[in-house]
Amino acid sequence: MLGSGLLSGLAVTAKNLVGSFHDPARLTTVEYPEQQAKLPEAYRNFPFLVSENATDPMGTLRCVACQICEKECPPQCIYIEKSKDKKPDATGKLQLYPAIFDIDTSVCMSCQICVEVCPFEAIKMDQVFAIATTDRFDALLLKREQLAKPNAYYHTIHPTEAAEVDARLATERKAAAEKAAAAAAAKAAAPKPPAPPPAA
Amino acid sequence: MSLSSLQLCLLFSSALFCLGLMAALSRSNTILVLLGVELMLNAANVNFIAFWRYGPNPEAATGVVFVLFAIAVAAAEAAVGLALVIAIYRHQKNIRLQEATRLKG
Amino acid sequence: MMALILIALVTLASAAAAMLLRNLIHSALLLTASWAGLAAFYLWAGAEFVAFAQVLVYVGAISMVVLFAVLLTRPPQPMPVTPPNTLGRALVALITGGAVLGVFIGAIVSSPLPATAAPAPTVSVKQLGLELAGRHAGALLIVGALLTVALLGAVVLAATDREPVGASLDDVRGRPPGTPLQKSGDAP
Amino acid sequence: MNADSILERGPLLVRDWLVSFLPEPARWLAGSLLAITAVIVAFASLFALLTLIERKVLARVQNRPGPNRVGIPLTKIRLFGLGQPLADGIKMLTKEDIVPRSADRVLHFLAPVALLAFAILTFAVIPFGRHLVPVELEAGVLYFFAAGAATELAVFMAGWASRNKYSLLAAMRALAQLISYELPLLLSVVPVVMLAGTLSTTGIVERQGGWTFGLLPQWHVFTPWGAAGFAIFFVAALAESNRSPFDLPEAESELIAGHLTEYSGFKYALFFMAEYFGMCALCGMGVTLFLGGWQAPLSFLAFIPSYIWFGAKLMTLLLAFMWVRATLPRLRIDQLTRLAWKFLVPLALVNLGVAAFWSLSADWTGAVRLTRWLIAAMLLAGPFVLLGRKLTAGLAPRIYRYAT
Repeated sequence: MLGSGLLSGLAVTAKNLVGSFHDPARLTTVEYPEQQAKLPEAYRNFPFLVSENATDPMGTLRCVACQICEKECPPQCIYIEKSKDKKPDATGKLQLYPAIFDIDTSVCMSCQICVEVCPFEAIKMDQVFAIATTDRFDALLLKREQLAKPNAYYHTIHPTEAAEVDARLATERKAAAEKAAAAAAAKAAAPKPPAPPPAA
Repeated sequence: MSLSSLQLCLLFSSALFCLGLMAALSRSNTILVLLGVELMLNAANVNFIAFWRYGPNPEAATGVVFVLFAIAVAAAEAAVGLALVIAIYRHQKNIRLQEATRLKG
Repeated sequence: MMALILIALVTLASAAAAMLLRNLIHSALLLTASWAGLAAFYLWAGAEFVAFAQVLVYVGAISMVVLFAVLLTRPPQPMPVTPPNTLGRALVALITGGAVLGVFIGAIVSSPLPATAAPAPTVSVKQLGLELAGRHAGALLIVGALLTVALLGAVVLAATDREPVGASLDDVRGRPPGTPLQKSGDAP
Repeated sequence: MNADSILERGPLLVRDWLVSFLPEPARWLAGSLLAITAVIVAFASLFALLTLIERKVLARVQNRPGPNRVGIPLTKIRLFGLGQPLADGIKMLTKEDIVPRSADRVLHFLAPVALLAFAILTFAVIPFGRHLVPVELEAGVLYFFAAGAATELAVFMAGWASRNKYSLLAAMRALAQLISYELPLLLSVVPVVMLAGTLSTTGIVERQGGWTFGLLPQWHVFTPWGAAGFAIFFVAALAESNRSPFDLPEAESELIAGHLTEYSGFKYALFFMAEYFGMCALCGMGVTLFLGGWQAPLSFLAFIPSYIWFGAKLMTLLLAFMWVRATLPRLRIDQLTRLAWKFLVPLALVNLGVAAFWSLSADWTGAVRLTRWLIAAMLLAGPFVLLGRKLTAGLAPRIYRYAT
């Protein structure tokens, strides 16, 4: 009969109208500045530099300033200057570190090639939610200090991937440590070298 | 010379009537001619109301009833007249009155 | 009195402007204004019901019909003005109208009309209804028949001779849902 | 129930108190001006509120929270978005007012003004409360529809003066729609006038007073002809106020924004306001004619002032308008006119006959009254089913082949 369709349609909307008040699950809106949509784990944009701990991010950067990413970056948005001195890395080995590491995010296209080529797991893709700034130039040119984020942060945004990376690094470091231990043992077995290295 | 209200009303209606008459005689656009006729009908209505208002027995309400009928008839006239205008337009692609000379469609 | 003069002036001015303008739409709108002025006159005279009927019929309906007619009958190019013909007609109209107006004015001014402004008579809607359905019932019926016939006549006159557009649509609508538009015929 | 309680007469007492400060000759004028101001202020603020409520309702129907940000400026207080109308208003008023170069400037300016003026005029005869009717007219219903009919002219002016083909097309569409739906609107009102025996709005409301069994109201909508009349009135009022599903004149997918295309800023705001005023006036008329006006719905609730009941009924009807808008998709122009001429008008005529039967059988008593009710309902249900079948002939429910 004429009108039955209209009435069933009206019933649907009435259900929605009433339901949206007593059933919060119906309201799917995320009210942005207060709440933030949960990004999927695979979401990635703009690289950041991984540091071992949060207390001393500049001292524990994994980056050794090898400049591979700078060379590979298609839009050439990475600028690196090597340090003059060396610092011990996580394993205690002395390494160079980036004195300057800039990424121009106005140029970066989030292609992830820097991450692919990095041999040290030092640069990873971030999940930047609010990418707007009030300044077109300086605010978009990220310095080393802004780029460095601790490994713990990496675990929060990409947990699976970070766990894999950590496991890989752990095995590598273990192997390196065993190798070093073996070498040290071999060295100890061998006659004493003429000049011991200076104490660190 | 001072005019009474009734005379003013009648002058108003005769002016309106003559306006309609002049329009109906001078304009070549059929729609405007129809509107002139419409104005003349309205002038007649004004007279009815004026004589009802100042007449000897206003409680009879005949003037008002007559105006109501006149309005209804005018509505019918306008509808049919404008339908005729549209029919003329379909035949001769304009609505100039002096060109509507053919009886054959 | 002042109100009457004001209403009359506004009505006459808009009617005159409507009859003089070349733009038909402006004419129609100004004429609507003058019809509204007439409604104001009826209100002034105490005929409330007639005033509202005037607005409803003239301002609400007839003006619309006129506007529709104007828009439906626009000439493809502006109508050529033929001055001698038009001038002659205008002159004839002016003379005739002026003569008629003169006769009217003379008659009105010289007639012994009741000059007393009686207290405004009021006619209640109920009384009017009783009049219409009682004494004038026959006329009311005739007007009803006239309006119906006029409506039908207007539709017949204005209707186009072309095939109704809805015909093909109805064929489509009539088929059960899911069947193809054309009969498949003898195709295997 | 005290018809002259202090609450009932409250607004009048305030008016008289304010007017009493003025010298005698100015009192009548000041009283009228106060009434006009009160109506305009009340409905202007209702308009502001409605724009927000409408957006809220539409949002809730779509399971969204709706506008809830703007509260008191420069603070963090949000008040469920109550500041939104103010923000919208400021935005509208500060926008540039653009008039197209080839537009008819005078008419372009006059159109929104005329529309709003006519919309406000219609409020004059609506009884907002027992003692609150701005103008007591004997032919009030006729006045209402006469003033309402004049709005069509303003719509045409807007469309034509813009010199935009879409505006003109939309204006013509709007005219066709308004004229088509004027007929069922008026025909649905005729039975009420017939049964009430008066064209005065206050008279019609007073006739709906009284209680069945001392409890239930005797509104027109609770009679068969009243229910049918109200349904027809509701549909026609939706179309008259250009509301969805009859919002073809401003079908933005086909006609940009219809006759509003070339309007911006303040003039656009005027159009918007006039549209809501028209809607409020039609709803107020519907309440007056069918829903008992300011009468209380149950006899023991009559102690609440009448104007509160009127406001509650008005809001209910407006919410129903929004509900319909949130539900139904827009009609096509041929469906729109077909609905008016082939369904609503015949049904309204049948309803007229049923009302005549109702009026003739008014002296039936006792159990026969129930028969009278049933006969009237059957007389309406038959044509409804037949006309509905005719209207929807050949339109089977749509089969969605790929949707689940």
